[in-house]
Amino acid sequence: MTSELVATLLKYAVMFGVFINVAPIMNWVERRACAYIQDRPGPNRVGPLGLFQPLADAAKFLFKEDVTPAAADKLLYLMAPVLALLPAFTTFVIIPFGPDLTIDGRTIPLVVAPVETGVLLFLALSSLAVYSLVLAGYASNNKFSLIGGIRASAQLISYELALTLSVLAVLLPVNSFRLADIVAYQQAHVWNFIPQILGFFVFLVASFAETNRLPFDLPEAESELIAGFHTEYSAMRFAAFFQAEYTNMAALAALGVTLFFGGWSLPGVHISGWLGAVVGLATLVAKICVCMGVFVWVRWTFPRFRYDQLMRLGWKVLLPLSILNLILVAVMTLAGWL
Amino acid sequence: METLIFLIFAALAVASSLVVVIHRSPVYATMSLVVTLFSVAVLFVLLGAPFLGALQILIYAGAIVVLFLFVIMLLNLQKEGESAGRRRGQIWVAIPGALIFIGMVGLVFWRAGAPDLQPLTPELVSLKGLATALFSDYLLPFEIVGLLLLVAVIGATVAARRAPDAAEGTGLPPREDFVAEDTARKEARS
Amino acid sequence: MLDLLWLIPILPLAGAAVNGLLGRRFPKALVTAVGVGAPLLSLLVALGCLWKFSQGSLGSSSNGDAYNQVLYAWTAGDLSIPVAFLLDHLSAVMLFIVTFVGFLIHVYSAGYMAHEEGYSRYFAYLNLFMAAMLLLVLGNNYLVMFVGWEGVGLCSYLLIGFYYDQPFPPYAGKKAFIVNRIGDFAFLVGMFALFAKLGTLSYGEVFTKIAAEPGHVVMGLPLASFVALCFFVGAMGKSAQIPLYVWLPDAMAGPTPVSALIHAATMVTAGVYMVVRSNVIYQLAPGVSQFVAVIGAATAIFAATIAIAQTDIKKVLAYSTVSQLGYMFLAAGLGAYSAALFHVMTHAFFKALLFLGSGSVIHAMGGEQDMTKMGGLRKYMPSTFRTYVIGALAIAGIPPLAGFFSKDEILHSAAANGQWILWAVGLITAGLTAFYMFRSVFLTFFGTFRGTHEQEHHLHEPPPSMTIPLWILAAGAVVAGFVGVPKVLGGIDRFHLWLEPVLYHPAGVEAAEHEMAAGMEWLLILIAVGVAVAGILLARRMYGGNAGLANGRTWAERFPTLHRVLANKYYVDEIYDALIVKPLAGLSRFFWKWIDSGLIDGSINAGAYATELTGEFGRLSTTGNVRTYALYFFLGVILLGCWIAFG
Amino acid sequence: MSSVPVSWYLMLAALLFAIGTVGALTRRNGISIFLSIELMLNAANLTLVAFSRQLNDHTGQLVVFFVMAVAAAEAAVGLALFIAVFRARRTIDVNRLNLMRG
Repeated sequence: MTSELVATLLKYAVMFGVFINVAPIMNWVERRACAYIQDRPGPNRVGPLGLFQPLADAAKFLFKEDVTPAAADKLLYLMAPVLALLPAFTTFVIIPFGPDLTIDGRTIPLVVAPVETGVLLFLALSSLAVYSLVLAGYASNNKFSLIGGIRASAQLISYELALTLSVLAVLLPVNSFRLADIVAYQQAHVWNFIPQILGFFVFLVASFAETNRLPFDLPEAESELIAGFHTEYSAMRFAAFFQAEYTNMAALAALGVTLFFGGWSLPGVHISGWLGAVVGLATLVAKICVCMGVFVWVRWTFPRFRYDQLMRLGWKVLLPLSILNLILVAVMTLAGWL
Repeated sequence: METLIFLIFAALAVASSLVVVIHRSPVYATMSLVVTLFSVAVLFVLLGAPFLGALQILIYAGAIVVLFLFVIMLLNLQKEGESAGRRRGQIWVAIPGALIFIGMVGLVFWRAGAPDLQPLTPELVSLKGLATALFSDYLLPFEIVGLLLLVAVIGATVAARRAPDAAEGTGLPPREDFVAEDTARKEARS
Repeated sequence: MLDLLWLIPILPLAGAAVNGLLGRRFPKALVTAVGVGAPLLSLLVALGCLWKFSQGSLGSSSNGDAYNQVLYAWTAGDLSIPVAFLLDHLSAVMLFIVTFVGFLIHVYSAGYMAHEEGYSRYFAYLNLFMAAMLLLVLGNNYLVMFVGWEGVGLCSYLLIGFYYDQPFPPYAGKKAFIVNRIGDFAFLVGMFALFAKLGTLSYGEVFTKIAAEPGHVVMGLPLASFVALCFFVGAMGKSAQIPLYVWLPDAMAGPTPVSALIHAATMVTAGVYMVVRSNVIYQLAPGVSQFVAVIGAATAIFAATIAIAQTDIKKVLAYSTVSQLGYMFLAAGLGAYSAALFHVMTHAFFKALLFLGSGSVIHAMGGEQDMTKMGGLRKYMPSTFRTYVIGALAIAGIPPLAGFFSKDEILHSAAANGQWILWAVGLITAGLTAFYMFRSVFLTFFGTFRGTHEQEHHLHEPPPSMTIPLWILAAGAVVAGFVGVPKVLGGIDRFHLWLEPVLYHPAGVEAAEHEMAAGMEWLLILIAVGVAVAGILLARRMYGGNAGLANGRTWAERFPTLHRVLANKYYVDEIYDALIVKPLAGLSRFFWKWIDSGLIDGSINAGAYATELTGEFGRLSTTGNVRTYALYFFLGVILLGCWIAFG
Repeated sequence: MSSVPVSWYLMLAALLFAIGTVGALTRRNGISIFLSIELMLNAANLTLVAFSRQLNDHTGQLVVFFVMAVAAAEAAVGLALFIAVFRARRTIDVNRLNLMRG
């Protein structure tokens, strides 16, 4: 009992370490990549290549004045950033990051929470993320924030459907909700993005929308809404939203990588024991990094959608496509082609 | 351990549900409902229904309640004002009624004693059993529920459509008429 | 090959889905490709299956090699319904008719409907219709048949009301649907009875069980009789028999190819198919069979007499269809199931031909359907004329065309059974058929043109996509009869042998086929042909020549009452209106004026004062606020709970 | 491992149900009434799951599944109705929606 608890805490610590560092690193990557795409230098003063820029930003956030608007709904205003961080730092508990480890004859699966409802838990927890945006928008008592919050809720609900359905399609041939089983399946067969390319694209587009990234960043479209739901937030609270956004991105990237690109596994590589765990974790992180790179690349390449276009895309294109994908996969599974 | 978890989340559920009912602001009420739903989801897991727990959060907390919040913001609902005097009576009947109800149920359980829970069997927890039952014995209800959802989607779309008078041929009376009819009736009565 | 059987109904269904959902955005050529291609593929698959099937079973006398394909069992709780297809000797014949004639009509439609609005909608309906009919034919139990049965009902409603922007077609569509519902209801009741007593709806099991367990009784009737009666009422609706035939003439409001499809090849024959399919049940219910025969004969002659006085070319064909269907039921009622189905097949050819021919005429006339405004079309539309005459000769029963053989077999079976009255009725009907068909031929194609100058200028032969189906069907109308040449004419009645495996012969009752003397048989054939020829000659005498129409009018004036009665279709619609609709409305009015306004309202008004007084008090509890009521409800629940828990 | 008696769950459900009922009967804001009804549904779900555990039978869980689906449908339609009512009358205070009061 106790040793299990310790193992779980250790595993959580590992994953936490990975995911908490995403935000500062990605911040730097994003700004440099954006600068590169826009043909300008970008932050390059603090440290070599501007590598210490995130640290400087963090320091700045720490020392800035924390403003709470006078007309804000205080309690909800304080709660919103916390609610943003909560799902962000819980969803990754179901992501497996290596082969089973055997210590003292005891098998330890390298997942923080090896529960049967795996993916469902991820979806359930990530669906709670919307509350932070809505509440932030509402509590700020600012019309731009409110509009941002309303947009966020509508957008997240709409794209969650397509996302969930594309994830479901992956589960069909595997016959399990556990991500570890999905990884094992991909090890035994082929990475899922090959047979389920349609589902992968639906997942990709929906995850852009779920993370409120360009081209779907309507809840915080600066040309229309200043900064959307977090207009009134400053200092550490703003940093919390920032952190949550990048952590969510990383978590979705981890899910995507696990569902479609073999997770921690590499084709043809079967290493077990501690070395396997390390290689697995490294592989997973590497894959996540590539995925995040795509996020950044897309963000600085595509223009923003109009709100009605966004809704139309979600309901009239992605949802039917994901249903089609589900049916196709179901038929293929029944026919034994998968 | 289990008892402790139960007690914590039961208390949380009761407290947050009280907030749902008592708090004047719809947003706070809604947020407390999320807490209640979450606690109940934990209890589901405790009872050996992890799938339902996840669904509870995914569907209820993740979608239905967000819909509530969305509508609250869309309509920009404020706190309820002072309630009109003659409606007070309702409260003074409802609360004792509820207390009697709880007393009654409590008395029944007190009399019946408290048998321990059945031990958790793997069959009960397994998703496969649930799914098999759902898609064989309960296939017809399942399909009917699917149909119901479809009907609800269509109904909601039609009902929430902006300005019925702009959409010709819906068979709905134009809004002005509706209001005018109402006023006319009130005048006729007074 | 046979395991592709399921494709046959699915292909048109897919065509319907594609055209129905996306057709409006497709270019016309693509709509045509999908709409005609789906039935073509279906036809090819069907031909493949039939070829394979006949390989295995030609000449064999058992039905053991019927092919059963179980697709899927729809299960909910205890109820399990197999969705399964059956290809046996009976459904094979129907399969051929439906896919072949149906495909030709699709081709024809591509030409006929080319300039109409709603082209893709039309093809979607038409394909759906095919799919439903194929489902009906191929199903291996009554429930699947019923799904198809309802499907063709729905599609007939959609297609008859195709021109929904005009006043009459939607009305006709509704009429067809409602009248059909009456029959469908009986069909349902029959199915319920079967299921309740035998616990199954699959053909094989039903037939075995119903023969093996004669003890079941439903509402005082033996199960077989009850079911046979119910099914026949269902067939009455679908196959337009007295008294439920009224929808069919009105159904001519749809586009003409639809009339051909519904009233020739497919839908109306569903009833006959069902009776033949259920021949086991009918054999076990001789009384009902006799009833079927009488109704069939009555319908045959009744509709034939009406057809004589119609001036609308499609109405003539419609009543002729009703009359021919009567023939089929006459045969089925006499136990000559193979003759009935044989007539279904030959009728499919020549009636589709006639309808499509009339469609060509109407197309050329710019929508005009009144024969009194036509005439002399022979020289403008030679192909149409020739094929139409072939069809008319076939339906009139002139040897060696298809109609001769099938009609002769029906008359023969009547005579062989000693039912001389029915025989006479059939004979007279045959004469009348020849007469009114050639009346329409003479009025339409001979004499001088009686339409407007503009119409005359516009007259033309239709495009090849319309004439080619005509010629193919004409060929069919000529040769289709040769599969059933009776023994007395030197044939072996191949068709009868083919169907033999699906027909039931009750033990103990040895073949009811009375052998007749060859001379007697020859005599009957000669009489029948003579009557037909006489009908044609009479038509020529009355309507031939340039003054055909005027000549006919003089004849009509000679018997004014008779003509009026016939022209008004025996006033059946009016009688239904007077006997059913009006009394119903009257009864309703009585209830409204006297019972409701007088008695009920009166008593209410009397009690109103007391009520008002009570209400003044009751009002206090009735706040108009739903939550107050909910509160009462809650308190009630608590009381009830306490009573249950502690009482 | 000590386990919680089933009656505790049922008692909790009864408590939640009673609270929900009071809310549904006394709140005037349409949305709040809806929230209270969701509360009642959840209480019912809790009893169903508890009995499902006690009887070691899936049926209770299945019914909860259906309840959730129906609740989703109810919420969608109900909220749409509220939006429609709000458009027409500028309020969703149920005390002012008294068309039933002759």
